[in-house]
Amino acid sequence: MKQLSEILKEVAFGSLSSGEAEMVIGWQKGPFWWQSFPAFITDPGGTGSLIWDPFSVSNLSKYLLKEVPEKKIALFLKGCDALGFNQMLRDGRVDREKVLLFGIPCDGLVDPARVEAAGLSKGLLQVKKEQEELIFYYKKGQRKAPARDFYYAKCLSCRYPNPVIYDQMLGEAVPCQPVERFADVSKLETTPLEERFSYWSRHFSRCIRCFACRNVCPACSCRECIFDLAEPRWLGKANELSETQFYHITRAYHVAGRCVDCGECARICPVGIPLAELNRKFIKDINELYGEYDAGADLDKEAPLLTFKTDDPDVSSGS
Amino acid sequence: MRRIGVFICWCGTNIANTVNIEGVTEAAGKMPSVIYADNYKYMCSEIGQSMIKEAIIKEKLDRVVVAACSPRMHELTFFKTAAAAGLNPYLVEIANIREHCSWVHKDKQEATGKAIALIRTAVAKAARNKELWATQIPVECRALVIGGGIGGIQAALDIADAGFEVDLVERTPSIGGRMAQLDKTFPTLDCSACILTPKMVEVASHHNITLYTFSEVEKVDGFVGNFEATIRKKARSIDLEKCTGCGICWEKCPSRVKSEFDEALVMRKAVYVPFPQAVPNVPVIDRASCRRFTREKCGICRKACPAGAVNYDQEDEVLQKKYGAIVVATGFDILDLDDFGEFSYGKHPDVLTSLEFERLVNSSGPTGGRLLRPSDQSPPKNVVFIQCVGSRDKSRGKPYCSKICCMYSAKHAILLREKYPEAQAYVFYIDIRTAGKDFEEFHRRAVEEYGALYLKGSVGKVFPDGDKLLVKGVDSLSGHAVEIEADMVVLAAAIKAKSDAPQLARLLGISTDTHSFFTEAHPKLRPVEAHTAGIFLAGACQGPKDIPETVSQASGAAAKAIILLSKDNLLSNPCVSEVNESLCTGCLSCIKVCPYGAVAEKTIEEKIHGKALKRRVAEVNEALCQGCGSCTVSCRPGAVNLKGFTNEQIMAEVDAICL
Amino acid sequence: MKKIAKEKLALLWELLAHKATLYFPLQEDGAVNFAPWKNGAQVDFGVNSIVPPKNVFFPQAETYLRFKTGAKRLQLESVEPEEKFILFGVRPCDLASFNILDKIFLEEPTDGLYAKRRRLGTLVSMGCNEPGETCFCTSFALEPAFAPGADVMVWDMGEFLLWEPRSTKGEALTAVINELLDEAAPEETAAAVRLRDTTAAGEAAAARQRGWNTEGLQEALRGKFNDELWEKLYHRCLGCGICTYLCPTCHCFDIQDFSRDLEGERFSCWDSCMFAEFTLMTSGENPRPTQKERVRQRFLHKLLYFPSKFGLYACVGCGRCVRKCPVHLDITQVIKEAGGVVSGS
Amino acid sequence: MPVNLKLQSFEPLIIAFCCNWCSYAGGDLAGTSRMTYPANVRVIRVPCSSRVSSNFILRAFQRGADGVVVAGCHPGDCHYTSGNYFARRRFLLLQRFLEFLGMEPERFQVHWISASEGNRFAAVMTETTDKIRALGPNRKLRDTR
Repeated sequence: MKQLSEILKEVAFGSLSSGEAEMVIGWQKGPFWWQSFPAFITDPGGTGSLIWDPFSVSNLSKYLLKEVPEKKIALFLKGCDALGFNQMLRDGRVDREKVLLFGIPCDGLVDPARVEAAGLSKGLLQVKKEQEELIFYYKKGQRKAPARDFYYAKCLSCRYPNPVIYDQMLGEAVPCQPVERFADVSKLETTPLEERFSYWSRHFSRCIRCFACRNVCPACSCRECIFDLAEPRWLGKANELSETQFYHITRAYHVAGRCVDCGECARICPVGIPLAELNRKFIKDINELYGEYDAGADLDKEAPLLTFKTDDPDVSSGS
Repeated sequence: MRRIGVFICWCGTNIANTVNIEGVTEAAGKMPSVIYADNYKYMCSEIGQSMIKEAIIKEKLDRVVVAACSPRMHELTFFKTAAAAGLNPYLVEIANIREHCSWVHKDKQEATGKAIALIRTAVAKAARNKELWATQIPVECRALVIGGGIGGIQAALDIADAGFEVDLVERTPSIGGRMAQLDKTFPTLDCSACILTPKMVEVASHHNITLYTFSEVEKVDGFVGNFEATIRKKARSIDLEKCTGCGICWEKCPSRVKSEFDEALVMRKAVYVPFPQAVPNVPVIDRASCRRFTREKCGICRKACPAGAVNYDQEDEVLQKKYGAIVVATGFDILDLDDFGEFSYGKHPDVLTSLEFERLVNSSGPTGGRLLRPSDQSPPKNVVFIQCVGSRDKSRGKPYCSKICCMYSAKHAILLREKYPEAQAYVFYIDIRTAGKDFEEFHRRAVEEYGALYLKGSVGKVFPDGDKLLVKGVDSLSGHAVEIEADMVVLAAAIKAKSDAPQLARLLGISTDTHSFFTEAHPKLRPVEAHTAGIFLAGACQGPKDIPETVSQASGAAAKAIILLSKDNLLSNPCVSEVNESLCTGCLSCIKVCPYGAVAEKTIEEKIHGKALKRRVAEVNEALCQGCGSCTVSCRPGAVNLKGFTNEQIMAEVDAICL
Repeated sequence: MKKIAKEKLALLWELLAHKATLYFPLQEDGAVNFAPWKNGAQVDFGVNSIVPPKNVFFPQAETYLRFKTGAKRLQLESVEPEEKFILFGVRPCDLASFNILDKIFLEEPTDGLYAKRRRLGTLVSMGCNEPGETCFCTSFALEPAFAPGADVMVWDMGEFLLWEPRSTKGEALTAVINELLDEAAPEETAAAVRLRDTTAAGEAAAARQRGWNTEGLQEALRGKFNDELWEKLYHRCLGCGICTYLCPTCHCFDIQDFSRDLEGERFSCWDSCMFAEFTLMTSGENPRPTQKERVRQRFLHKLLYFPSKFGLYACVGCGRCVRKCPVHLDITQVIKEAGGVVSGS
Repeated sequence: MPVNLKLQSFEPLIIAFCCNWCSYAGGDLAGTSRMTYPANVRVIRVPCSSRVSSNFILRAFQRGADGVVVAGCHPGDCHYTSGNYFARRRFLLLQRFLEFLGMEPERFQVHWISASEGNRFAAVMTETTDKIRALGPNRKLRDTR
């Protein structure tokens, strides 16, 4: 069987050389073992540099907001990316006719921090995945370990490893074996109020307002974000804890019912704020109060905050 | 820098007793942008208003805050005051220091402090108020009436008599509706047809009314004053112009199907007029049962027609029409009795619904008005009427009271005795409800003059017993079980909304209640208006009603429509939502939460980095928007804003009130 | 040169904290950042901080003026820092970044608050025992294990810290804690020198291998304003502020007001050239309309404009952007692609 | 001086967003009926509970509110048909979220008060004030400047 990374190069080459697409968005490798980053290829000859490896974590569809094609843009979607794509589609932010989607089944991607924590990063040159194992290559020799031990936490709870939307699927569907995703939220819910407050205050105090969590989010697709507006200035720029709380509450609230739970916000937060827990609190509550809803997957259901039932649970009056 | 004037009212002692007016005036004078602060005993009086007007002119005020009673009380008064002094009324803000302050607090210091906070809040908001102007919307001076029952007929006639053109659209081949099916009407026992037929004829001949029977409204776009409806005139297969209504076609027609008009008690032909007084008195071919269409054979009616009016090739005609107002009068249905097996309805031919009974006593009905048992065509002696079949029944039927059954059952008991003086009517009931002019008297006549026997209680079961029906029930007053050997059982089946009412509601952009009856804009004060401006409700489509109620609501709806149509232009409420297109992302969440269908999508073209691009944005129809502001909250970037209650205004209020 | 045994460090922290506010790389929820030391705080010298210590001198937000507006009178009150502090454990790269910030804030017009903080602060730098994978300070003529501008230089030698006062401030500090210090033996001092050499050589070799060579870079970038390099690079930029906010040399700020009713304060706060609003004008015009212009600005500023004006690159090779950019669009790629003359191997 | 004595002298600031048609009118009725409730409550009039954005609620806490109340028509009675149904979802989620972040649930309340419920308006405002007074000053989202 052909390697997925080879198929990926072929379809990329095909879509550019046939003229169907004017740009391919894929991943390329950087100088370090953990660096796989988005690549924008317009020349069929450049498709050879595309890769698919255990670090191809970036969601490529978010770039469709900025790229303005005349023909089509071809891009690769993992399961989580496909949900994000669908949400953008639902928000009217992408034109389905202007994209060529290659679906990639993905059972998980490797968190470099876990490799480091396992003491495997020193002198590491390359990491490859074969079947269920990772192979770590060094100047001298190599080591093997079960791949799942190194996956991002978000991948371990992934419920859509296979894209729900695509024009062409590359590779065989992979099985889904998610771990309970609300465990952290449930645990926090049961901790005392003050403890919870100091937990979040500690995390929020570290926030530097880089807005990476917003910028990477496929549900954050506004042309101009409320946080960037000068008039009215909802979010002050003093980096007060109160402002940061406003930012994080509002960010999570704006994606409530729209968040596809891809976990990218938490992954790229440079100071390690567990942002996904905020999103998941909303998802959990929505599921409990208004019925299960998977943004990006449940396309036949109305978004939970854009509909209602007359017998919805009432808001507590604070007693 | 704004030039804000603050005017504080004492309201006699109402405010002044609890609020230190001088202290508040002094504090107001120091608030940001306030250049003038004064107080007076009664700000709403002539003198008070003159004070405001003079100050606006003399001090060149560009915003006014009146601290007085609730804005729900005198906002309009002060709007007019400002306007009289040349200031746009929407630059006035009210601080409610009476109902929300002096009247609810006792401590003068606290009340004074709060009054200052409320004024500061109003000042902060006022500083961000903008001039607003009501826009003029031209009105298409024509009305559409949907439904040709007595409600629709009355509304159409009233609007037409007022001089406006009306299109009356009726789904069935004839107007007349439910009332045409009835024999007599309570409590006067007028002949239903005798009072209805002249109105039907009047509709047909009225120079301002265009009648579309056998037609349906398929689509409605637009908004108050400017609706555009798509009407499908279904192919009648008979040329309305040529047909003389002679009746030869249906005499000759070989196909027989159950008559809808006669509640399936008799058969009609495939080419038919539903009833003799039908308007228009022109048959239709029911293509679903006509041999010409089902088997491509036959053609008898075309051969027989002396006028050459039969046209098998006729096609549906689709019309686009514009209207300023719409009256919905689509009537009701009868509850399906499948869940009421204990009454043997559908199993025994002598168990009838009241409407079927109505046809059996009707002189134009299947028995020529002779009231015979469907099973053996014999006159009934003992007739049991069972009330509330499906009404006031949460579990199997409808929780509401169908309102007319008590009265028509009394009528039926009377009619029974009039036809057969020996016959006995038994009426099982839960409660007798006779709230209406002459209703109680009518009910008493049924009991006292016509000997109807009323039994408070329920019927457990109706068994066929030979050629009779055995009715087993309970008389809850005596506590005894009752068994009646009946010749006929009549069920007062509940009234329900038309099964396709929700579809029509969607099409019109109006709302329905949990039972699919159309919802009025306000149950007390706007009972004939739908939530959507320009759409009015008449008759049982809004809830169970009798004829006089239906007619009065229809006239009420007509009056509302006439008021609307008699204006050349409508003035819109300027406190409506607006879209900042550059911020709008086009997610269209606003459309989803708008109760009025006031937000629509549009495509704009703009240049981004030199490329011309099309993108979708939301657009608010100011004529439809009622200013609730739900859309503004659904809009994440704040592209939708509500004029008069903008994000900036409310945020400024929050900041000021928290000081 | 002095030394202090590791078991005495707790005493040292307490003594120092008593003297002044003591900033340390502290670990919290797995993230290491400089923060005022408190008893029980988790000091972590293992890795460099996520956020560089520049915020000690150049805080993310800083009020410098309070105002009251009343009846036609505007009252102003300026705000000044008074607190003495010690910044302990600054890496040589970050310490070098202060030189770059000094160019901006200490040259005319001087930023009084920054200048005052510089005067109030004592810098204790800790040499790196082993440069990180993404380190390239040597590309900017810096040393991983030595900071010329430090008031005190320390090295972690395993059992003890070597302690070398290098300025009058450093001497003063040393005097305060003298009771905890011992004289270092000559071979111990020699070990520190060896450490300086090996770390520098090791890192330089790795950087060279990766093509991160700055020789002639400034020249190479001149005239590259319209180069297609930028077109190639910018696409993947998410437009977030990670690189600028984590950069020890980025120094752009905005000025904003915060007010309640008639009172308020004026503050400066970090801003990022990666944000679209950074150059957005009131008219709606934006001279850097797309991410391409913004990305180009960031790199040309660091590698061309700044050195042209001040004679040194505005990059210290700390590697934070290399590590933290979510799409790996970092300065090393520009260095490599724009290409200084590859020298050496 | 015992600490709780100091607490007792604390007077909370409570901001109530009231819909124009039901709750604001209910407040008016409370006034017309000369009912009393604490002066701690200050009302901002909005057309509908669905006009109240989480932004306003958070802003109120930032700027010093110790409690925030949103009051609207009873579900089913919305002047605009469905506004309060949307509001009910929005606020239930927000309420649970704020609690998740460690905010006392009493600090943000939603009540349905009709135009005829002047007594209820007064009772809700009194109860709320008592509850918040007992909780003490809110610091949790407050801008400390």
